[in-house]
Amino acid sequence: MTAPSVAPAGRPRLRLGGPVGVVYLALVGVYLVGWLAVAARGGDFVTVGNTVTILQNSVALGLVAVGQTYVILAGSLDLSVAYLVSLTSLVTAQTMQTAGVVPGVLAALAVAAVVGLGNGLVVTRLGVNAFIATLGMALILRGYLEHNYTGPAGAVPTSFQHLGYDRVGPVPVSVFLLAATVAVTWFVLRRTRLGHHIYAVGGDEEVARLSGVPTTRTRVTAHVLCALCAGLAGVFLASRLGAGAPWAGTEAQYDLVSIAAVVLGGTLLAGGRGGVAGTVGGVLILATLDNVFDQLAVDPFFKNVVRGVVIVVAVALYARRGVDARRRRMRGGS
Amino acid sequence: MNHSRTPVLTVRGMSKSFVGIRVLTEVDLDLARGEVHAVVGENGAGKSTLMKVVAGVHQPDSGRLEIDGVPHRFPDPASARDAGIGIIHQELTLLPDRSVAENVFLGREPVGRGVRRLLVDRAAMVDRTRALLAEVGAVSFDPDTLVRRLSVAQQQVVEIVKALAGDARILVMDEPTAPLAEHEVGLLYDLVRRLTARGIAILYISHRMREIFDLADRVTVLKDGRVTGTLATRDTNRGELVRLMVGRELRDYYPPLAAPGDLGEVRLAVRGAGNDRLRDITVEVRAGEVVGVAGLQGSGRTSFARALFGADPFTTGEMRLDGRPVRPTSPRAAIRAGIALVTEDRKGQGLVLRQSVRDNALLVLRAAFAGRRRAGVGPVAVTELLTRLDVRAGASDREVRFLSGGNQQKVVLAKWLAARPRLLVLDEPTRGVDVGAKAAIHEFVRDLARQGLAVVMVSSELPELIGMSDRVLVFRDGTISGELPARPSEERIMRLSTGAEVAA
Amino acid sequence: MTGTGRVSDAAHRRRIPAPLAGLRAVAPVLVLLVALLVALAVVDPGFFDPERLLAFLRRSAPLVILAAGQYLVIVSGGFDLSVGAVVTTGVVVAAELFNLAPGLPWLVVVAVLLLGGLLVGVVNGIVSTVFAVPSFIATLGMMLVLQGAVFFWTQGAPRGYLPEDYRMLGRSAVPGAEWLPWAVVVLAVVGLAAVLFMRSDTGRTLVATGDNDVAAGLAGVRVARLRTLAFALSGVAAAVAAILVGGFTGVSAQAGSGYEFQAITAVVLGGVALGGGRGSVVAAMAGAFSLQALFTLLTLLGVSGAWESAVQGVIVITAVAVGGISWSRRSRRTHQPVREPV
Amino acid sequence: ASDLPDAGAGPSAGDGTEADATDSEFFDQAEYDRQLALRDAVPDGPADRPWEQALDPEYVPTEEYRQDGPYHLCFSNAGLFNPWRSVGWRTMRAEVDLHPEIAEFTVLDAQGQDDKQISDIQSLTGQDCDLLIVSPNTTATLTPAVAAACERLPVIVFDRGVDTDCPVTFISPIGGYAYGAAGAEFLAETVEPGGQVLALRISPGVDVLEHRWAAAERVFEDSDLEVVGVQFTEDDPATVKNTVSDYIQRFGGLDGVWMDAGATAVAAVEAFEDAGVPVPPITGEDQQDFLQAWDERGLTAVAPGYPTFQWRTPVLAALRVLGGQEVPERWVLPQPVITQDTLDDYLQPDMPPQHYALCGCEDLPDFPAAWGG
Ligand SMILES: Nc1ncnc2c1ncn2[C@@H]1O[C@H](COP(=O)(O)OP(=O)(O)OP(=O)(O)O)[C@@H](O)[C@H]1O
Ligand SMILES: Nc1ncnc2c1ncn2[C@@H]1O[C@H](COP(=O)(O)OP(=O)(O)OP(=O)(O)O)[C@@H](O)[C@H]1O
Ligand SMILES: [Mg+2]
Ligand SMILES: [Mg+2]
Repeated sequence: MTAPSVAPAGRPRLRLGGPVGVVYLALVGVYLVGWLAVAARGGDFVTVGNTVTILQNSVALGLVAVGQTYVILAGSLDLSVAYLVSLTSLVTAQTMQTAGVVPGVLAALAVAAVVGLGNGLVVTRLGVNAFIATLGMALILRGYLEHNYTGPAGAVPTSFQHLGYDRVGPVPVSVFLLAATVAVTWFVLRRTRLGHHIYAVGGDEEVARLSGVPTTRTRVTAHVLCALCAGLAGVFLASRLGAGAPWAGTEAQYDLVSIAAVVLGGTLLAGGRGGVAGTVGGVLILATLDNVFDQLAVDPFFKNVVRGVVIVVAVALYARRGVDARRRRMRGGS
Repeated sequence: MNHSRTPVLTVRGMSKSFVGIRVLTEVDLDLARGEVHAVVGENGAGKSTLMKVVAGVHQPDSGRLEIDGVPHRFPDPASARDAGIGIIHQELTLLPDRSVAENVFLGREPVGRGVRRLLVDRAAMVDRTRALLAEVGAVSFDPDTLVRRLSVAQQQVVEIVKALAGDARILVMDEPTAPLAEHEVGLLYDLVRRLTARGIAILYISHRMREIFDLADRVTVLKDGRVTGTLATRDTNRGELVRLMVGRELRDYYPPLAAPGDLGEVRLAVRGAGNDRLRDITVEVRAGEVVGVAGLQGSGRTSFARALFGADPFTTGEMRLDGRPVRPTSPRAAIRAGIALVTEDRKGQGLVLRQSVRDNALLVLRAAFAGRRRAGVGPVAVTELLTRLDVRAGASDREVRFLSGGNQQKVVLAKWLAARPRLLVLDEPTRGVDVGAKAAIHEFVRDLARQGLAVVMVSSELPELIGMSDRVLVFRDGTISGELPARPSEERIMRLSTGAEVAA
Repeated sequence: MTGTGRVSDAAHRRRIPAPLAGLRAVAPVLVLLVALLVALAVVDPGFFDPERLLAFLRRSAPLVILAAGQYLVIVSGGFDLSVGAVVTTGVVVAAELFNLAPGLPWLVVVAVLLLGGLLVGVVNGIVSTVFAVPSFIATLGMMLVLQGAVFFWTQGAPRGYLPEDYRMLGRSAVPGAEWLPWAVVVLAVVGLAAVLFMRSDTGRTLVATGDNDVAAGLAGVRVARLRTLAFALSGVAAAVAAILVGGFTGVSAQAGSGYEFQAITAVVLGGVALGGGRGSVVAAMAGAFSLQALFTLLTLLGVSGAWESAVQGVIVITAVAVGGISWSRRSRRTHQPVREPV
Repeated sequence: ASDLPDAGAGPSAGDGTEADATDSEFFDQAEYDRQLALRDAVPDGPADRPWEQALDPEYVPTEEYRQDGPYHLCFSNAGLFNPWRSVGWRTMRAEVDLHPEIAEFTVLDAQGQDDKQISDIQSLTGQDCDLLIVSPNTTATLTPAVAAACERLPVIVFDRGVDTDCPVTFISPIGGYAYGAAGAEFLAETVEPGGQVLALRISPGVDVLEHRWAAAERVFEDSDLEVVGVQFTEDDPATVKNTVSDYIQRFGGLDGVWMDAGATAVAAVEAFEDAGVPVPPITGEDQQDFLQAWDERGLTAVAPGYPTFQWRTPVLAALRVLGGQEVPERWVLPQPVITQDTLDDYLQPDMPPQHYALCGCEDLPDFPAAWGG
């Protein structure tokens, strides 16, 4: 059966990345505006030092958001990451205090994996929707933390703090950690079967199931990977803080902000479309904004106002496509 | 077609029930190599369920399943696929945001060797997809294309290729022609024949009788989950099949057309109207008249229906209802002007599936005619309607999604008739509806016409179109390529819609 | 074909008294609620003294009202994460108003708050419908904006006091019927209003819209408008809650923190499906009562403040899992060629 | 390159901060005694300016830091996440405005995030600050950053300390033990023996608050009062009010209420009023609404303070350091307790409810307007 031929849809990468272009345009925009604004006040924004600060401040949120990307693409989401970051920071620090660096990292990641597994199983096997499941998990972790910790605990050896404090040239080591995580994630999502299955499950779970995709395993894996990223964030914070802190993850609202960052990166909140490249853009946008406000000595409270506005406006812009999609749906057509 | 007598697939004593409801009872069926074996039955008879059991989607409660005489169990779709069973589901199973290749190989993406076995081998995926597409003679689109960019017919091709990609020796087609128009059906026929020639055995489900007789070697009839007969198509006829399906005789003819006297004033008049998908549409529809709309997939029929209904309004030209100019710019406006549209996508656009039959039937009244405006029409009237339409719903507070396709369509009709429209637009009103319900709907539509309603009916099923229409408009490339009087020949319709003939 | 009976006789069968019909929908959460109440009675026999009970009702009022509002948004297919921030803002703004214009009649302030809540809701609605921003993000943004704005305005410390007459609704009892707190009256009124609304045409079309907005739109529903209405009402509910909370305790910079998740949890406990289209408002409010009962129970049991949240987490997950209340994402895709139902 | 201090001062946070919140592993007898002793120490400094006073100070020379103005001061603030900090912050800004020789005052706000405050400190040390003031968000976790900063420029730490003595001076009031003890002792005196006392705490885990409770627990143990309950309130007035009324209903009244912070004291008072029972002796804080309630309703109360005037001191200290004048190495500020006798001295008319009376800001320009009065 023939029909008017249809042009191929360009390189898959670009396509899957959703409106990555837009995201980075927005980033550049924010950066330029920041530059002008700061320059207007006689400061200089585009210094190595400042750029480094922006990167440095993106690491923790970046790690969490990259993880969040997995679950959101898979049509889920994870509200427990904030507490998980705190928990893993503590596990890291305490294990290192007694058992040394490697066991510390491993222990943290193990704990993270278990929590992720828990989320995944509750979502898939018990059929509790991800919002409630992970919210419940968050409450449980919170209870555990508040009951067992009364402040920073554990201590990491100085050798390990280099992860948090050292620089290669001007670039903080931790930025390489983030870069590596992003690279791996990009690779997993684009090039592996798991990646394909994550997009499928997020796009339409039933279709994926009928096509022989192991939906349960895929979802669970996504949750585990998300938790592992949060775990890495915890490890990083432990090295930076020199100890674990029960509020390391919650003070920064990593749960909601990471979701915002992902969506800000052009990934569909409903899942099935988007990618990690956009997420990085989203994180950088938030970090840059923050930095600009610091430079401009803007009232910290006012930051939140602008943050909120930026997130909504940006998503509204991407949503244009969403609107078209909806119109198409209205037409029930291809 | 040639086929040896050794069955590739044997189903014995297959039973299946969902949450206590028996859906399949002791079903036996066998499928010979290179055979096209049709499975027919009313909505809800269990056809799709049987196929899903065969394809490993559902686990049977009891019963045997053999391939080449070897017993098999399929815990999941993948294992059935690996055993050489490909299926085209009744529901669409494509991801619009993924490329054709990614869809075709979803769940079995090819991987490299050694270290590279971690990676999906994109090149291989694309090449093999291209090959498969060529095999079925679809060269019009590239494996990298996003599925959402394909036409309905092209998406159907992808479905078929997807089903074949696992080197299927058994191909299950569950109502493959439902979304296709007559002209694409022809292409599907060719494909089926080519496949059987290669020895592939096909299980073919359809509500369209003629397809059964055109394609199938044998036909198995299901009624309420039981096999009521398996016959060779050459020694049976429509009447017999229908009796086996419905359990009673069913008149083999359409209700009589409108006599000249029955036609009233011009109800709908469209002149030189158009929008981004339609141009230069000029139509008149009289009260009491049923005007059929024919055309190929993508010819603009749904666009036309939606334009009349204000969903994608006309942007040019003029439109009059009972002589008064109207140009509805929203469904709401159209509804208030007395226009109703039964959409082609019943589940997606017609029903709120998790609401009760009542709430569905009352939806239009509640939405568009608040308070006083809807004096008279109300719950009572709606209940009567449902009864008149003979909706077998168990109870009117039952959720609509549990109804069979036919009953769902009747609920949609009830929803619109409750609003007392003056112009009723039907887009594929009997798509996927079984013979029994189909006949009922035809009767009912004609009744309404007799009572003075003006009806526009889009259909891809030519017999229906010819049997029901007092006049037929043929669409091509977004405009009307010709208008034919009652009882036109299929062949003329086809020629007008393909452009082989240009209206005088 | 499926089913046998005709609608006609089905119609008779349906003539079961409405309350019973309602019960069916509410059942699971009622079980939970009753269980918790029994537990409360066991742990603390005095709990069912009329005045203790009323105290409990009054205490639950804000959450129940928020849940009712949240229900409207959820059942129409959205989320409202901004209610907590609205409550905080409401409390602080009221204080600010009385600070700027000390003599202000309290009813004026109440009106201002209600209008404010309405406005916030309308903005949420428009952003998430007209601009097609997922309501999760739209209301999250609103939350950030409100939190930031209110603290920016007050520089972190609310100024001004809430006068007694304004605090009456949240704090004192109906004159003449000293046993009856105003808050309970407000709760009753809001609850009744919610039930009536959901029985109205608008209420039912709202549910239909949450089920399938495309079909609803093609049936003449003004989808955007209706969804916006839901957000608006949720905003108003939040404002009412703010009035009660502020009245009950006076000024506080974090009056509403955590309410958004509590409200959503309550609604889900009530068996309302996230994603919309199913669940009753009564059940949602019952969910809120259950949650409040759970809190009270935990305090009575002297569960360490720390473990409280953990227990809450476990209970919520189990309740939802057991209730089989699993969120099915928008059932089938609808922007695809139609195929027949399975 | 590394931003770690060469010393690589690994924080010694670990030991024992992990444990069940309810037992007072926070209790440190020596520190406890030191603080109680300090309460009676004679302050060194102008009598009417407590923020310039120091309790038995050991002065250290600062010649090495002397330089000529104008100065560029930098301040890394933990955040403004509660009224106490906002009031303090206003006071600090006002103090800065008093000194023309401070040409520039650069502030970074960490919004309560340790991670961000570390970056803030790093980027501030990168800029051309003459001196860095730090109000740490957390003791242990900020130590390395502060230590690193010390190597680049003079650092002054206040409010919460760090685990290194590299800062030129560390400024803070006497401390949590003294605060907690003050309230508890007051109850021990005023509540008749055997009385039932309810202790309301914000939340476990915040060391300052843990110290307050640890001390109070001590006092109660030695007294003949019965602590009928210890409840966490998350500093939420509604929770406080509900908890208190629950206890009133269950115990038919209470004989005393101890609170580890005063923000919600009024809610507690109202709980008694709404229940129609007399308000027992209660401890609050120097917050305006409580002082007013106390005054108007004639409560039996006491208000220990964690004075916000300490936000003035770092600025003054900074100027001294840059001026080469000696400063106390450990600058302990007095920690007044407001009692019935001193209530009138502290109670300012028409200040906002969340104003802190111990702000020592009355003499600053545009008081009270800038403080919301
Ligand atoms: N997953 C399921 N859960 C519960 N009941 C189901 C399920 N799938 C199908 N059914 C029921 O089983 C019966 C048979 O359904 P099935 O789809 O096999 O009928 P069908 O012959 O394919 O109908 P149609 O011609 O409309 O496609 C119907 O009553 C349907 O409601
Ligand atoms: N205005 C429109 N915009 C986008 N898609 C539309 C529009 N109208 C119809 N469609 C859908 O797009 C496809 C082709 O559009 P068109 O309406 O031009 O052809 P059609 O003949 O109506 O298709 P069908 O044969 O399904 O009725 C159809 O599936 C139809 O449902
Ligand atoms: Mg079927
Ligand atoms: Mg069509």
